[in-house]
Amino acid sequence: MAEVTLIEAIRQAMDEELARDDRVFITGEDVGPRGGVFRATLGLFDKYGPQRIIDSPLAELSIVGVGIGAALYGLRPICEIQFADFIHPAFNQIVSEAAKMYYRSGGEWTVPMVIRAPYGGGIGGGLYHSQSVEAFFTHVPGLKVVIPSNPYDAKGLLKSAVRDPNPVMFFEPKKGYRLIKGEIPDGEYTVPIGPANVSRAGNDLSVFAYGIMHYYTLQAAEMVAAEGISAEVVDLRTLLPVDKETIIASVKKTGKALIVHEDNLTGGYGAEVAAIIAEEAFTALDAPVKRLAAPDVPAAPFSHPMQDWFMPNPQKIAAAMRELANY
Amino acid sequence: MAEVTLIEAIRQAMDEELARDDRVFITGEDVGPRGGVFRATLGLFDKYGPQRIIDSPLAELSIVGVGIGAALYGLRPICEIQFADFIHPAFNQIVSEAAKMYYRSGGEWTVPMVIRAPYGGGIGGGLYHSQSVEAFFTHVPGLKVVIPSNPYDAKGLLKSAVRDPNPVMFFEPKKGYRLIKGEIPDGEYTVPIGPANVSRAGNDLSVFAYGIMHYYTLQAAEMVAAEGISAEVVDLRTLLPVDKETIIASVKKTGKALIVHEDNLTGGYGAEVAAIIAEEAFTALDAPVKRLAAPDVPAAPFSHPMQDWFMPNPQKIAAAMRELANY
Amino acid sequence: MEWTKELQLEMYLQMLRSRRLDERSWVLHRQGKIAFHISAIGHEATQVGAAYGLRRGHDWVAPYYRDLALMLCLGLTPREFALGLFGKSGEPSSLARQMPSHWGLKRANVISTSSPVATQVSHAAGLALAIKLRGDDRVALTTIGEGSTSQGEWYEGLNWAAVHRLPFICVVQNNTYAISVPQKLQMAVPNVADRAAAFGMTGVVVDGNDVLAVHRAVKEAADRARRGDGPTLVEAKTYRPVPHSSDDDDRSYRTREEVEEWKKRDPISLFKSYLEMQGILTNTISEEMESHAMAEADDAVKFAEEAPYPDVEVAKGPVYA
Amino acid sequence: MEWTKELQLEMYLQMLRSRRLDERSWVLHRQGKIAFHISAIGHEATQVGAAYGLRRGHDWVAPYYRDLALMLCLGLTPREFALGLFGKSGEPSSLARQMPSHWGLKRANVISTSSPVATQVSHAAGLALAIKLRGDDRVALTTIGEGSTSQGEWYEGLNWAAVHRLPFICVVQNNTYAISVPQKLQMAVPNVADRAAAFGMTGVVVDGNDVLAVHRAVKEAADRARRGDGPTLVEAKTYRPVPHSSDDDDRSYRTREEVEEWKKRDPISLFKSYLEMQGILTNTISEEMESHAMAEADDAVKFAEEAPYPDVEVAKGPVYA
Ligand SMILES: Cc1ncc(C[n+]2csc(CCOP(=O)(O)OP(=O)(O)O)c2C)c(N)n1
Ligand SMILES: Cc1ncc(C[n+]2csc(CCOP(=O)(O)OP(=O)(O)O)c2C)c(N)n1
Ligand SMILES: [Mg+2]
Ligand SMILES: [Mg+2]
Repeated sequence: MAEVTLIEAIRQAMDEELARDDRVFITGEDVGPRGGVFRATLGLFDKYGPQRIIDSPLAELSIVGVGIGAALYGLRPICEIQFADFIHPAFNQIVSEAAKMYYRSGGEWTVPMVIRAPYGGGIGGGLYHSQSVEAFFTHVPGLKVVIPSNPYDAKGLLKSAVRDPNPVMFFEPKKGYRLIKGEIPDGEYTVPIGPANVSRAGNDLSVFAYGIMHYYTLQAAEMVAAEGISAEVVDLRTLLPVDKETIIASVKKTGKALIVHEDNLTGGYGAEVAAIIAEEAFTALDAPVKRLAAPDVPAAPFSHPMQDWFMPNPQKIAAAMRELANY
Repeated sequence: MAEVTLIEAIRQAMDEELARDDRVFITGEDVGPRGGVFRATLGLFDKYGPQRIIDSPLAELSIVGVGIGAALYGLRPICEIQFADFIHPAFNQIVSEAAKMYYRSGGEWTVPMVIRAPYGGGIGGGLYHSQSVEAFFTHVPGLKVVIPSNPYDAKGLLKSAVRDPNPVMFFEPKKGYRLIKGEIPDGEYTVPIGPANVSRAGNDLSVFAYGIMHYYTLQAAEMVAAEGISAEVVDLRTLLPVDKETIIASVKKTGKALIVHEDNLTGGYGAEVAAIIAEEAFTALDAPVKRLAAPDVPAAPFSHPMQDWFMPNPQKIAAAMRELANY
Repeated sequence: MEWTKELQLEMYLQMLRSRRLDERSWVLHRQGKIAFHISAIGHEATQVGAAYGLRRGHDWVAPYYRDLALMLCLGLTPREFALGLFGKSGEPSSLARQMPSHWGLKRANVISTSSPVATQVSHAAGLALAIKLRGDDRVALTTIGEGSTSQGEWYEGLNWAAVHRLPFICVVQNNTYAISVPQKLQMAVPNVADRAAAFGMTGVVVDGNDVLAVHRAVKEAADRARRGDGPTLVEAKTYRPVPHSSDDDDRSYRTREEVEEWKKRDPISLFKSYLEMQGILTNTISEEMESHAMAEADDAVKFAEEAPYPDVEVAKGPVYA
Repeated sequence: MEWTKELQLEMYLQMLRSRRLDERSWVLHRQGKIAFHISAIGHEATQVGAAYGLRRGHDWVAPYYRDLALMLCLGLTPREFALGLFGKSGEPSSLARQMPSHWGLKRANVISTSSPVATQVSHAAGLALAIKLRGDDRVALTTIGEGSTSQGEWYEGLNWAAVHRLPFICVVQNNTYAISVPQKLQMAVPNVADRAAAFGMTGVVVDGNDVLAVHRAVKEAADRARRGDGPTLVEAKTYRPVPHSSDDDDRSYRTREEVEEWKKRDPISLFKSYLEMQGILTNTISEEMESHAMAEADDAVKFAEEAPYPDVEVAKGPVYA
């Protein structure tokens, strides 16, 4: 066991998968000698060379499109999008092509590809280096969408993603890259894509979160625990396919549900979780289904006071927990 | 008063706006001499000439990007995307640029632009000529999203959209283009962007729909009325900003909510409506919030039996109404 | 370059097979038996020439919807095509989930294609990258219409191919229209091949109605690719004498005179006269080929008409592998 | 082309103003007073030359983040820039909602810009289209880095400009790197201007460290545009002697020798020597200008440091006009 940061866990996962399977390669902007602008691929260029770690042209659409073609040929691309905010140029390739390939070809063609992108705010990135983009992809059948909240899951889920025969969107909470640390085993392990994780058991309300919001939610749960509120925390981890069973079971146990994300409220992933609960756990509900999310402004503003206003944090989450617990 | 089809209403709206305001122009693929592949712009090229009705290169990204530039200069572009399925290449310009321009410039720059696109299935278009794409845009602050269900609204809303200082996504249910007919007044009128429309009053349950699904929902409401079920039908019309008040008021009245769309279930617009109801009309609810939507396969398959399986229709809507009414 | 008599006759037959099946499809549409057809008529020389420039079954192909003749050369059977027209069970590209002419044939190394134009181009670049990374001696060929080269997707795909000197060929089938939009509203250059200069790539213009000329150009491109000398942009100048698809009416955007003028340069008639002049195609062979092509089309249509629709279960998935 | 003494001195001063303010920004970053800076150092000749090629305030501009010198020429004040660095109240481009150097200045016809590279190019084409449709005598100029020309967005924007012969200029600031990625991994052509051939557009390569050369090229492009003779692609060859931004460390991707070599061709030193040689720039003027530029930077920083942060209300919107 060793304690590592979130980004180190991600780097290790790629290193191990590159070593394990020579079909795996990485492409993206600055992933080569520079080791990525966040240093996720640091050292990999020296280790695996320019045939496996390919600095792409500055063009997200074709980073993904070329990845798809290589995947169809039998390789296992890991495509890095430098910031999730810059995934939009690649939207057509992801939604029209990668997601639909398997179904549209009657199962003849698969796209085993991972698209990694750092997302989220709190780092002073302003409107275009802070976006959460998961909700655009959790609406797309054929994609898997994974967001880890800690190093253990990050490594295990990324390794699973590389081995998955389907396109996997792997969004990494960039504010957590160095902030979030955790133990990981020395040897090989994976974490399956699919199941959510009840990361803290509780009785008074269920809180659903992912990414750094899950990290904050655990902190908030500690805060309110001191006040006698017992919050169950569920780390959604795999957003698509949705793990309905775990969500519903938790609400049936606690009777109350709060969903937390740093993406904008309207049409965010929380809406789907809320809708599932309102339909399938209705009789268990003792209170309105609550969402705590970023407000509906385009993204986190740059200037610090405004960014703070935008971002959910442990205090805000604790406040929402209290309100719901006291309903 | 004259009875016209949905597409004729749309054509009239553009014709009148072109005549009213010389800053209005249309661009898109085949909008010129061909009059559009659905004939929405028929006759406009002859009437307004190649400076106002501009056949674009086959490139959606720049249809929108050029539209934005022209709008910044003070013109009023109407950009046609030939099928909603082909809006994905333009995603970056819509989401990163058009939507965020006003906020990001501190209100200095506005993008008064309409993006029209035919959407939806039931016309044998298979996976790429049948898509519903509204949920990608109802998650984007800064955009308005409008979907008309009848000729009166289509004309009135499109005229409002052209005059709106914000970018408006105007999605047209293509299966209804010639199927849906209705009366429109002879003179000038507009329908405001924003309010939903309670198109049929009822007491037993509220059904929320838009586009051709609203047309089907009215038929389904007739079917169940004969069985003594009184359904209130709400035509959402403007999906973003959401008209929460009308939604909540209706659920408070009936105690039950069904949301219908032909887009995929998971992460569809229905999730947001359900989430609003589960949070803000919770105490009024007498039953789970139900969604009737297309299944989570990539889109409507081509072959007819499969397409029929995919699409919601009046029978399926009536069945869902009965089930909810009898809860 | 020399062509054997056999090869020339084979290519002629391929053009004929495609034409007859295509014409039959238009008839089916007029009869109301099928809902949609998009045609390769007029493009046969380009497509057959391109297919024969490859090692078929060995090289990889990312085609576009107009490629019926190309697909027949690559091994799609007329029956399989006809199943697609009717949306019937057993259709191999998509299990009838996609519209007709949305190709994909794993056994022939033809990847699955969609409707949004130009998306196949970066796929082909990715195939070519993978080929290079694996050290294989294959090439990846993609086809596209001239209008679709306006998409940024096309540009980005070709740029990758050029930067990495990939074994990649892009055959642009320039029929001068994108539905109704003429070439001059897509680009301010006379030739799509002029755009090769932007990439540092070889660009070639070829008469797309001359099957041998296209064959030579694509063969040379494939040789270049296999030698490690990088990608080629081949522009085949041709024409679509029929409407864009069965949904189109071309009278609003071009004159009948223009269409008639081009019909005089029909690629099948041209090749037929040439082969006759060379004494390669005799009346007997010609008639045999005609009846073969007709019989094949008859058989395909009959087969597909009688085939069942897919079970609704097929619609349900699986969505994930 | 002839340049008056006054004009040359004015351009020199503009370069100096930008450089001093820029250097001060790096200092602020090292002091931990600001979180982010992205620099125009090395690009001043290109940007000042380009700005002076326009009718400033009359023509329209869609810049990119590296354009500090361009923006100062167009009328952005150092105080306004500094407010952006600190994210302080009154920042005119975005009310401090955006990161520094995300330009936009309505009074100067500079449209609002974002972070995703190349999106501004089709905006500029749209401005130029609108200019043409309205019959105005303006031109639309956009700037971009060479790496960003790999985006399909760039291609599509230039294509529109070419097809419609728009009064459009694209100035590519080729500093040979996109963050760490060298030009040869972006394109297989030696010059971005070679890509003009793909559009049927005039393409010009110019020494981006020679302010007069850039001025002439952009002026000629603007004249061409105003004459109705269509768009121009101007490639200015330059270098970024500093890291990509304050977040970057350039030692992983280029040698110190390379950087030192280029520093010898610093555009300000070059122009200074030239002006001195011509007897246009005297010691007195030079020192005056230095102290002007320094004082201005001092004042801007002081002003911004003392300015308040925006009220949180500013974050809330409005989101809709
Ligand atoms: C992204 C996208 N936009 C629009 C369309 C609709 N569309 C289908 S084919 C076509 C014209 C294509 O013209 P061209 O590339 O010249 O090929 P051709 O059909 O002439 O062979 C258009 C606009 C599409 N399929 N995809
Ligand atoms: C769409 C998009 N992808 C990635 C980035 C991240 N990024 C910012 S600047 C840059 C490099 C740009 O290089 P170049 O165009 O050469 O301009 P330079 O900075 O060298 O002037 C990158 C990759 C971005 N801003 N937008
Ligand atoms: Mg064409
Ligand atoms: Mg650069």
